[in-house]
Amino acid sequence: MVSSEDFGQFEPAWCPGCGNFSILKCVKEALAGKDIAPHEVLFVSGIGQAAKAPHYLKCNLFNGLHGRSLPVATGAHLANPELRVIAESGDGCNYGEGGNHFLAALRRNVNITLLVHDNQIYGLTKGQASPTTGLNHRTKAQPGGVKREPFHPLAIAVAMKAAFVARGFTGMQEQLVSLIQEAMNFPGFALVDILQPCVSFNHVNTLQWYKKRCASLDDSYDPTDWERAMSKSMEWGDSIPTGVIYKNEAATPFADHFPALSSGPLMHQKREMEVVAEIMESYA
Amino acid sequence: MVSSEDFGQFEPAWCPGCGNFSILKCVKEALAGKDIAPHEVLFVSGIGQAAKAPHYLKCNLFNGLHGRSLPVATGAHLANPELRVIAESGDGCNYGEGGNHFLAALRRNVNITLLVHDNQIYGLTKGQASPTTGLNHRTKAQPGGVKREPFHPLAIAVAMKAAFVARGFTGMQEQLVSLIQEAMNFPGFALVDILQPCVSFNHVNTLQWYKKRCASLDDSYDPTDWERAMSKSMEWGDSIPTGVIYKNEAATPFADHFPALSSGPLMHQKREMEVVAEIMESYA
Amino acid sequence: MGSDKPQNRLQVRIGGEAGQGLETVGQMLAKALTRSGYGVLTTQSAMSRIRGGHNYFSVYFGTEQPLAPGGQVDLLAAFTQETVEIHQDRVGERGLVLLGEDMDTQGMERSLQIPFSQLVEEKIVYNVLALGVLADLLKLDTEVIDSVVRDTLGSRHEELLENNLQALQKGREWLQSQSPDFQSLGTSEQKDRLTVSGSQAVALGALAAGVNFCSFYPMSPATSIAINLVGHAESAGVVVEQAEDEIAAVNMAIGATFCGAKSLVPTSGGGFALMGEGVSLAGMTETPLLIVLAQRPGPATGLPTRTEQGDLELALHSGHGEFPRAIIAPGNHEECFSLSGQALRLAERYQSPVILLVDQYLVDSIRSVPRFDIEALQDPVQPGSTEQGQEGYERFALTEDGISPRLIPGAGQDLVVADSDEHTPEGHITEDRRVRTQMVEKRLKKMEGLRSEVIAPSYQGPDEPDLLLVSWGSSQGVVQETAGMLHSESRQVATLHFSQVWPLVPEQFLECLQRAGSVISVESNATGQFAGLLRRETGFEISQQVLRYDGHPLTTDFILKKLEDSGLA
Amino acid sequence: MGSDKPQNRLQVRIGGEAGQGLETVGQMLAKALTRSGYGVLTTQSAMSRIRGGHNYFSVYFGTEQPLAPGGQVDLLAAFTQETVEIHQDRVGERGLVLLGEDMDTQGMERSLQIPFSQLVEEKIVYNVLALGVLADLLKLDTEVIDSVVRDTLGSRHEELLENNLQALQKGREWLQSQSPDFQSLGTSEQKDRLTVSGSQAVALGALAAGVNFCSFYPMSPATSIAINLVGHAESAGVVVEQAEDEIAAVNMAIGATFCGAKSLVPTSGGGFALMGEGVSLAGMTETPLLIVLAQRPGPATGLPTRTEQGDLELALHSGHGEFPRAIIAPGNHEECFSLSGQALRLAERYQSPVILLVDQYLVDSIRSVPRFDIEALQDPVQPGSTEQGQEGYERFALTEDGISPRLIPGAGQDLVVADSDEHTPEGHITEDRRVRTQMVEKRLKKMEGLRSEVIAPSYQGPDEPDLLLVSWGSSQGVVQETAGMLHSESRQVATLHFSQVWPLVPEQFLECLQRAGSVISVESNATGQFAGLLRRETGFEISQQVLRYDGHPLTTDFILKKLEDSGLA
Ligand SMILES: Cc1ncc(C[n+]2csc(CCOP(=O)(O)OP(=O)(O)O)c2C)c(N)n1
Ligand SMILES: Cc1ncc(C[n+]2csc(CCOP(=O)(O)OP(=O)(O)O)c2C)c(N)n1
Ligand code: SF4
Ligand code: SF4
Ligand SMILES: [Mg+2]
Ligand SMILES: [Mg+2]
Repeated sequence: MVSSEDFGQFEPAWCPGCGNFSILKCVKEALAGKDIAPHEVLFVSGIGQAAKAPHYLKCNLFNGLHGRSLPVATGAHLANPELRVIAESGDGCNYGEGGNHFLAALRRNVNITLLVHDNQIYGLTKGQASPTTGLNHRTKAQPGGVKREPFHPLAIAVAMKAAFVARGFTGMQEQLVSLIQEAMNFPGFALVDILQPCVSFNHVNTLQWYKKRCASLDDSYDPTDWERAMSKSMEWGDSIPTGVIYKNEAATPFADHFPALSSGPLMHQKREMEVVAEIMESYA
Repeated sequence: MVSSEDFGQFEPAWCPGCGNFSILKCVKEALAGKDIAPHEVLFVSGIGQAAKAPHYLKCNLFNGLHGRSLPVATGAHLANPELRVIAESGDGCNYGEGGNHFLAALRRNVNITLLVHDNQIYGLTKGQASPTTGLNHRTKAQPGGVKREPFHPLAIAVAMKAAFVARGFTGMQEQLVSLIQEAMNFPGFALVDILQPCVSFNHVNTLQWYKKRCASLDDSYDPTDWERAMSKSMEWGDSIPTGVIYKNEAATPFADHFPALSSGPLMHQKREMEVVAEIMESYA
Repeated sequence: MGSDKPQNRLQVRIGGEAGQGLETVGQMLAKALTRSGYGVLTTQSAMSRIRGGHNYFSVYFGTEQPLAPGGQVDLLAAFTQETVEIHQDRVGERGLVLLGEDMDTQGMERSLQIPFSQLVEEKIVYNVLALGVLADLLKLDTEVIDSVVRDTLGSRHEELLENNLQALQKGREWLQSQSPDFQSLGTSEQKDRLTVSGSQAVALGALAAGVNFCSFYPMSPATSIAINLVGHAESAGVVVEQAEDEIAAVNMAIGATFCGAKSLVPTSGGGFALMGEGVSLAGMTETPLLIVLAQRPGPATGLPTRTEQGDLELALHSGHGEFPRAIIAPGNHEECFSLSGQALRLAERYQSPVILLVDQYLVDSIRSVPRFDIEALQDPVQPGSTEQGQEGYERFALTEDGISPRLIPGAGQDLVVADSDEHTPEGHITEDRRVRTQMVEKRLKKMEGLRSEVIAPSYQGPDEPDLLLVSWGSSQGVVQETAGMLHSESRQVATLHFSQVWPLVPEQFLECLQRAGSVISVESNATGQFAGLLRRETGFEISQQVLRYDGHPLTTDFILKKLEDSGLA
Repeated sequence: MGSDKPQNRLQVRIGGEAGQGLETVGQMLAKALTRSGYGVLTTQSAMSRIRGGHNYFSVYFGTEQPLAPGGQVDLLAAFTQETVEIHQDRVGERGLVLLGEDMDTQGMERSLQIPFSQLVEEKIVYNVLALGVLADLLKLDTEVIDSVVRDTLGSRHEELLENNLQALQKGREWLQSQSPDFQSLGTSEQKDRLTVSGSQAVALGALAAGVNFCSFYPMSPATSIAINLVGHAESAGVVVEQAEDEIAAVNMAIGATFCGAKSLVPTSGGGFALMGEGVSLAGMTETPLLIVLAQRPGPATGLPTRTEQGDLELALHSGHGEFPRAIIAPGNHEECFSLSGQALRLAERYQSPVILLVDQYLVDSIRSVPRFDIEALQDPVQPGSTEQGQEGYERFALTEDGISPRLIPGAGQDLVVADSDEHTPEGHITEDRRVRTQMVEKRLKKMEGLRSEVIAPSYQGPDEPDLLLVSWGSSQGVVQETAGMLHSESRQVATLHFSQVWPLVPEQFLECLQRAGSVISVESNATGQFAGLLRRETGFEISQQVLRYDGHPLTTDFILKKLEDSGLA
């Protein structure tokens, strides 16, 4: 049995009180709860405070470039679909610099899990607006307030009929653990957008602010009803729904489409010299 | 009075029978119909067959990089909001390479018009799948068929509550002319996705294929009803709706938020030497 | 008029609009000529459009292998009037122009008008009909040309094949009824050869070296490499994925390689410009990365379907910060095959980015080459054993040669940690200045190994020549041919060719430069990028340069003319 | 222990965790010292985190302006025990350590323990209390330090200001009760100066030159330049937009400039690596483009908050294809101001990309400088008259100097057409090889103009020195100070500094290199990029190099030690 402790103890370079600590804890619990050992999982992250998270976890890790965790994760998965791949990064990383990859990942339906630490701000670079920063929110870089409509990651994911779309909140940890587990269980691209207070730079969307608003979807909610999910995904105001917003069980995981992968990870495959010879013959 | 002829006659490098010819014609008519002279408009395009279109039009033109028409158009507009800016490019350009800019433009609500020649294929590079290529559509680059869910530009635009979202079709030219005009009239970011047969590389979505399916939205359709528009934007099958899918009249055009632009185009603004002196004093 | 050319060579040019099937005819002709024992080299001039405009495809062949595009045209098959106008002057005295019956011969005496519409019904087979005419003019064996058509079209519809074979036959028969005055070449007996394009050779070389992952975003002239791989994806066990953009392409390949794939990313200048941050990432995380950079003329979109060697400096310096890399620039089709494998091996061995620098001319041209010796290929480099299972695995362990043991995550119990930030040997973020210094030095130390494995430039000619021509990459052949033409008793001419352009090891060639009377470099760019690099690395200044930058491949004619113009030849 | 330093200088170091307000104290102290007539130079060492870790801020000042970071520390204000541990050894014999009452003096005799919690209630003002202590130790005028605190915090809450002023007062009073044994400097009378950071100077210079558009994506250490501009956006009439990514940032600026804005794009290495295609686009469309590239150590994410000069080669070669550019690398804060304007002018005049190459050390360090002479500034370069109204306007007209008349779309009746493909003079796509050749040559011809306006390198010292130190960009000051220390009767030392690194005009400096006994280059990178460039352009080889690549700025100590180690000093 794997336990949370198996993922080690590190000293995160986060601010005291940061929501990232809760996510780290929940990730460990989710993995332990699913009995996944450190070497069975690969974390891929970008750059930002969120993207440091896997450094504080015993695991395989590729901590790449800002905005590029999804393509790396996709490549990793397509090289070895047997390895569990979790992409973990911030809102800026995934929805800002990496926006095009987010769209592509939704379309590809790669069987990986995406955990977005959504603090609605660029934390590591000291507090500029991220795509999810609210309208009129003032920052040093946007002293007159943000004048772009916030990006609604869940709405986009649902509009694209993504496989699994959920929202978690660092203040609702039990739910968060199970959302991460459900996401990992789901065969296809699974997004968990996690509301995470940034105590240093987001003084609007504080822990209290989220606590007042976040409410678990109740059992009557049917996440397979697309139209319903579409509206739900846009709810952002006095009440913010958490839980599984949408599931599309019909979607086929992407790796299944590659004949080359039917015989397992690429690293174990031999060079096909007969095929090379055959191709050469076709040029004769 | 401006007439279509004022936009000149050129020899397009397109294949005979290509839907691009119709779009070119409709664009000319739309401009002439609105009495816009060549020098009053700036076209910005990317790279692809579609992106060549403005070369066949007397106009101001910046024909930039593949995928990057929107940021150039945004910059142009923010330098001179008085100039009418039309971005014109292909599906690959806007939704593929330029996907992140598409998202950003929707969020910014810059007052420009985006005409997407959507032939559901990469034409200029000889027929690879574009983001809008249908599931299982076979191409040279996807000999086993495309295995990614097609991108639904209208759905994404509606999900983001874009200002103006419409679909045109080269086989419905009268409507197309008026859609382009409406888009230009609308104060905010206006998307017209134009279904356009590619006779050389898309043998699935042919003129006939579109003709059989495309149907104008009728007068009873209310494009300001978001939920309705959301469903409508996903309709793609035996019937494909054309017309204005969604309008969001509440959205404020982006340039209005910049105090610097209240006194007109940047090119006419003087360097503020007193302000420079003042800032310098603050360092003393 | 092109310059004189060897007696034992002929050039066929097929010109017309995009979409008229010129390329198909040219390719089949090239294959038929190769099978008939000739040495063949083709070039194509295509506009950036799908239909219309003016394109042409040239098949240059001889009893010996031509190494460079030809000058004078011997047979011009003109599918449009424009073709006649543009190429008429290039047709030699003994040459012949084939054109449609309905076209204007413009007073040319040596022309043949083919009555296409009387011979066949469908326009779509006009091109193959013309192929029949050409084949017969060139005295190709019926069986050979038939077999080529069969092999090329056989995989498509039966009916289509039949129609084409008939058109071929009609063309042949019609020609026989004409008894034109045209002198073909004597027979040639070269055996056991392939007819391959540069991109086919690159793709095959990559497969033979173990490539099993390819992520790409379409861009001329690189797309064909991906298309070649995807065509064999199933049988050869390759994952080929079209990415959403070039940034995704390079990052996907890095992710795949990190997890044990052998990856290749084909692109062209604009796409490569977008990959710079990814190249730097590969440098920092020490992930093998093989990029095939197929150059076309820039800047920006430039001339999408034409050729240039204008991205050498970008290849050398792309990516921010400092890290080792190698740049290999095959000089011909055999090297496209063998060096794409070498490039992959270097990437894997030194865990670094390696760029295979080709260009439109090289990847699109077709050539007859001896069968590749695939038996002799080395085994793919394998990452370290993956079963250590010990706590202390360090992905970035400090070693003598800078190369750390590379394990694959998921292959065993060891945890593999890689970071784009500066990192400790274990792969975790650090800002420690001592560790930083060690890591910079460790990474750069790999340059030593790369240097020790450099492909030495090849020198041909007398030891102390009056004139030394320096070339790199795809201009190998044309420079060798030019040197051959310039060389005489009274004027000793040699060539120095680089098929690897980074790193450079001056000891391998500096003396050659110093011993020559005068040194002239030949490049397909406007600023003499390689000459600049040579000077940076050796101090040796090549002040005389032949530079071409109009988008067309270097030819012997072009080089000779430039040399003459500047009083050098 | 740091090396000896001039008697007339002192160094204060404030160390602790991120989030303890060290930077604020340091900045206020710097300003107060400048106002008191001293010359000041600050450096900061910050980790890539928001709270915790170990950061420090050093304020080096003297009766004359220090040009380089200091070595030995005279006053250490330690906010954490770690600070004491790390910096204890750097404190000079006559130096003093300030620390909290609850901290361990670790046996240091020359230390002062401040009873923070007894003096004030809120932790948040501890830093300003320490500032009070420091100010009094340094014998700063009460009014001066008060005014600085007022000016700095005045724009925020009244109450906050009051609390801070009280804390300041408490600190001062407490110190007066201690009568510590510390020797401050004599007075200095430098007048009329500013206290600016490099990024403030760049931003102000840009505004003064007419910049009115800035698109950026946040990235350390470049963000501060955008933040400086956005702070004045309303009053100065600047459009500042945070883009969705760096590719958007560069393309937006190109679009804005095309429509008549004067644009600036600040970024760092990784972001710049993503902009290469855009740089090439500016080259091809001949759109002015000013990028401020603030370097930090790479590759990849590297050391985000530290310094390096590792992106010179990337700046030189970014973007595919060939086109002209200029690269300006200010040597100090005055040049940050004046040369950002010069960079914009070159971009506008030559309608080309220009890169202003700075680094974390330069942009983040604060310095006292004479007031900028804004009266003397040139008028901004204006595009051509925009009222020609004639049919035949050619955006890319072929001209003598390669510079075509540039009109702005929408400014008049003329149609302005620009294309990223190769184009005719009117701006439309062409594949004509003659036009292509002309256009390549036209673009490259602009290099001549750029060469004619190059900022000549500055030479200081005797004509035929025994030793010549070569530097570029931000290392100007440290190399000058080092030369000063090495220079003696028996050893003549000179410096050659480049504030523009491309193009290079060898006639301006080659002789200097040749006349010197030995030549040593000093760079903040691991491969000696500038020395390589010099060799490429002149053939001159600088074989002795002092290179620093641990992320920290060059210091005289570092250079002297390296020279000693290699027997050169
Ligand atoms: C190409 C590139 N651009 C910009 C940066 C600078 N950068 C680092 S982290 C970051 C923002 C991080 O925001 P987010 O992803 O939301 O993470 P957070 O710090 O808030 O957890 C940025 C812009 C970078 N490292 N690379
Ligand atoms: C950075 C970059 N990548 C790739 C290309 C090659 N390219 C040119 S056009 C094109 C696709 C065009 O497709 P689309 O935008 O749908 O236009 P269409 O030709 O179908 O009208 C591509 C991939 C390029 N020019 N630049
Ligand atoms: S800056 Fe915000 S997100 Fe980053 S560690 Fe601090 S609190 Fe967390
Ligand atoms: S390839 Fe397709 S889109 Fe391009 S011109 Fe031809 S028909 Fe039109
Ligand atoms: Mg964030
Ligand atoms: Mg298309």
